[in-house]
Amino acid sequence: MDTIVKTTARIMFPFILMYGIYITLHGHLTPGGGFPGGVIIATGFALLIIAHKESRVEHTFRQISFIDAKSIAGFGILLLIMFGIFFRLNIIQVEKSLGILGGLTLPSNIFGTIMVATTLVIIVYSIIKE
Amino acid sequence: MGNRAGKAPYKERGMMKKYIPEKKKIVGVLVLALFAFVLAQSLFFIPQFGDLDVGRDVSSYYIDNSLEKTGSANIVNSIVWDFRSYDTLGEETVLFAATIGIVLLVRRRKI
Amino acid sequence: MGDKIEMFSFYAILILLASAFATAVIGIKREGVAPYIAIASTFTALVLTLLTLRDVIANRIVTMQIGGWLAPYGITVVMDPLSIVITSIVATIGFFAALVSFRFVEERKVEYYTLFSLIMVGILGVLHAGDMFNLFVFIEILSIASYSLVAYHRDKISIEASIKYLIMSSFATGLILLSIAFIYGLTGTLNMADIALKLGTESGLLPIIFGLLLTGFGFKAALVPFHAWKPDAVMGAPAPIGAIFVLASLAGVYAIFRMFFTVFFITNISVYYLIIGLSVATMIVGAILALQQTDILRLLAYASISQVGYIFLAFGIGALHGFGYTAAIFHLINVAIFDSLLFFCAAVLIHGAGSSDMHKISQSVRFSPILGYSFMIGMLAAVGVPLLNGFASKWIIYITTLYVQPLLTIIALLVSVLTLAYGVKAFYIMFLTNSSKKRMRIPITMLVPILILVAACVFLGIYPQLGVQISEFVVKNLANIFYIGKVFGI
Amino acid sequence: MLAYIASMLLLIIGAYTLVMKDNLIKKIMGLSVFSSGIHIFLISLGYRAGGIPPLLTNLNFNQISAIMVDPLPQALVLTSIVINLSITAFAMAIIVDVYREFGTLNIKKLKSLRG
Repeated sequence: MDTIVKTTARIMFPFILMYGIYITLHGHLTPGGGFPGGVIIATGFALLIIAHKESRVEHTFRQISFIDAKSIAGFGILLLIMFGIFFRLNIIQVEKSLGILGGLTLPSNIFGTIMVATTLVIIVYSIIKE
Repeated sequence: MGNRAGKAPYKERGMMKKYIPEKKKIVGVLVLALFAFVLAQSLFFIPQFGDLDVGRDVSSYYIDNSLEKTGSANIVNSIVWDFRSYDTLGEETVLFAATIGIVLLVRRRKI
Repeated sequence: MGDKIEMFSFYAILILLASAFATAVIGIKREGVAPYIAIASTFTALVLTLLTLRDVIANRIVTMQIGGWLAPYGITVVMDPLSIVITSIVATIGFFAALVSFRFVEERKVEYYTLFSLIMVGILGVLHAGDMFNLFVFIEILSIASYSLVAYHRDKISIEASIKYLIMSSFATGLILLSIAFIYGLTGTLNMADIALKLGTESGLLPIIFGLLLTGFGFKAALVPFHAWKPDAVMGAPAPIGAIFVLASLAGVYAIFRMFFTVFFITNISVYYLIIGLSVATMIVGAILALQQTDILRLLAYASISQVGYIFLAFGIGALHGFGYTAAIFHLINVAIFDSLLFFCAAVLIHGAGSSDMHKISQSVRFSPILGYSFMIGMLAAVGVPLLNGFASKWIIYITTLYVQPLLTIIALLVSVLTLAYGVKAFYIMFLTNSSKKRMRIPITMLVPILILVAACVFLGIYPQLGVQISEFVVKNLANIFYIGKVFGI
Repeated sequence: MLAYIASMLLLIIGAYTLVMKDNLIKKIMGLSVFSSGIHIFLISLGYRAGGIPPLLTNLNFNQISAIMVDPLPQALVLTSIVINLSITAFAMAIIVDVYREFGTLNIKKLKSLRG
């Protein structure tokens, strides 16, 4: 890709990331949540991957093992849901109105975002690498 | 696993039948016509569009209890991540499975 | 409502899921750990399932509301006798398949065992589901994990089988989702017990919904117009996964049973005639196509299609003659045992020969006679020879069909003869005309499951009362009124 | 009613593409269209005439379930979209391999399996 695309991608990337994080953190109040946020973050990464196909992105990705990150996020979701199960089974009907924090939905949204974003980045990356 | 592709000494029945173009097309058109007929038929029986007055007490429960029981103002989000979180766990597992499948396919070239 | 019974088998799903994630995390660095994680987790799942089996025998139905949300609002997982019997079999065979895979799989272990755990998660989730959409989600897990496992070898056969299986199966799951949408439009709920309460009998949508569901689950169970994916998929996948595909078919069979008994509670006799027609086609087509195969995996795949036909024959007869349901459940147990035995024997042979073509196997490797006898016992059980388990259930099928329609008995017997024909053919080619000088020992992790399954075949053949008792226990508790009452905690 | 008819048309178009076209990419596109048809059908099942989105804000805090559209189908569709995305992604990855192994995307030319 030429310089214009590369530069634009580099400039846009933080904003896309920020927008995705915003969508995630506001998921329990406005439309959005784990999946849309994850997709938007993944879009930012996909833009970088496509723009800087061969150069330093690849180098960065080599260092982060995405499978690790994803599985850890998966563990997070699993633990949260198991936590939810145990929590509600044992101490039924605890009032957990945490106001703006959104109870279990906010952490679930964050873990979901990590899961979706890493998955999509892996998928895009591996198909582009073909 | 060796060259299992090798020669295929057996007769091409069964599977092969599906790949004769004309026959396949005819069967396909028939199946599609049946499918379209079934769908058209169903249009007469589904509830009126925009009319939710009967039997949606499950959704009403979600709408009424979302804020105080899950702390989420976005009801869809509270359904996805709290009321029906087991489904979402399954959904994330599907994503995980697809990723592992893709990794399986491309790992020859080391991602 | 009394005290709450913990549903242990549900934690089996979570443990298998956790083991899938753990395999992906740990295995990527140390590949050798992956099989041990899989074996340990499937064994834990087996133990937990047996604990629930004990509870179900005592209490008939065990339910659990996930997250503590009450029945129609949250997701319910339910274990009734039908599902726990199939779950126990699935957990057992899954553990054995993990053992057999230990020596069979030599490369890309991480992906293999991760997907293996996920496919088990899918099957167990389908068996636990008390909610239509949850059933759909777990069917998708099962499907995606199996598409990936079919592509495992990454050669021409695997890739082609995988893409064809994906296209057909995704269409089928789409139909299931469509029917779930119809159900939701009609009743406004997704919980199976709630649907059973709210779904009247009058709506003209019911035949459409049921047709779509039968098509969708028929694909999973490999009934005959929808069977084309199965031989390809089994041939593409590693041999131990063949046994898992048998279990996946049984999950489809289970889903159809569940729709029949719990959700729709069909009493219309013409539906049962439709089932009988499909089953006869399944039996005959499966057996005839199996006769033409020279590839052991394809042969066994068609054989298992034909056996699923027997299950449905007994099931369809059930509406006309009460003992048919018992025969169906009993035959389902037996099919799981002897078909997985055959697939495990095939796995040993393929492991030795590096090919699944029967002629190549006979030329390239020779095992100790134990394997030959095990294969023979599995095949004879599939044929229905006395003193083996297949005989007991097939005998009930013959008797019940004789009461209803003797023509069906003749067809069933004829298909048994065809089964004998291809069994003898496979046995003759692979063991009797074996010209190989290369002798190999059967790896111990493969031998033990095979011997246990042989013992199960012989035991259930000599002492079929046990199987009949289990099946009757299942059939007695099939009426959906218990199920609904338990789900709503009444 | 129009939404139902539109979703049915999408279903038929998707099924037609899936069954009749030979190109694998087109088949997968048909699958996506088919799924979209189901999704639109589900969403329109949850529509309430004159309903508002299922979001609690200060404006509608006192008004309850009688005026909101049904949120459950939306949640189901959200789940189903992810599942469909996974299937499509995996299918694309495997189609790349099909092309590498066979040199074609025509499903009629894939003939290593038979019998």
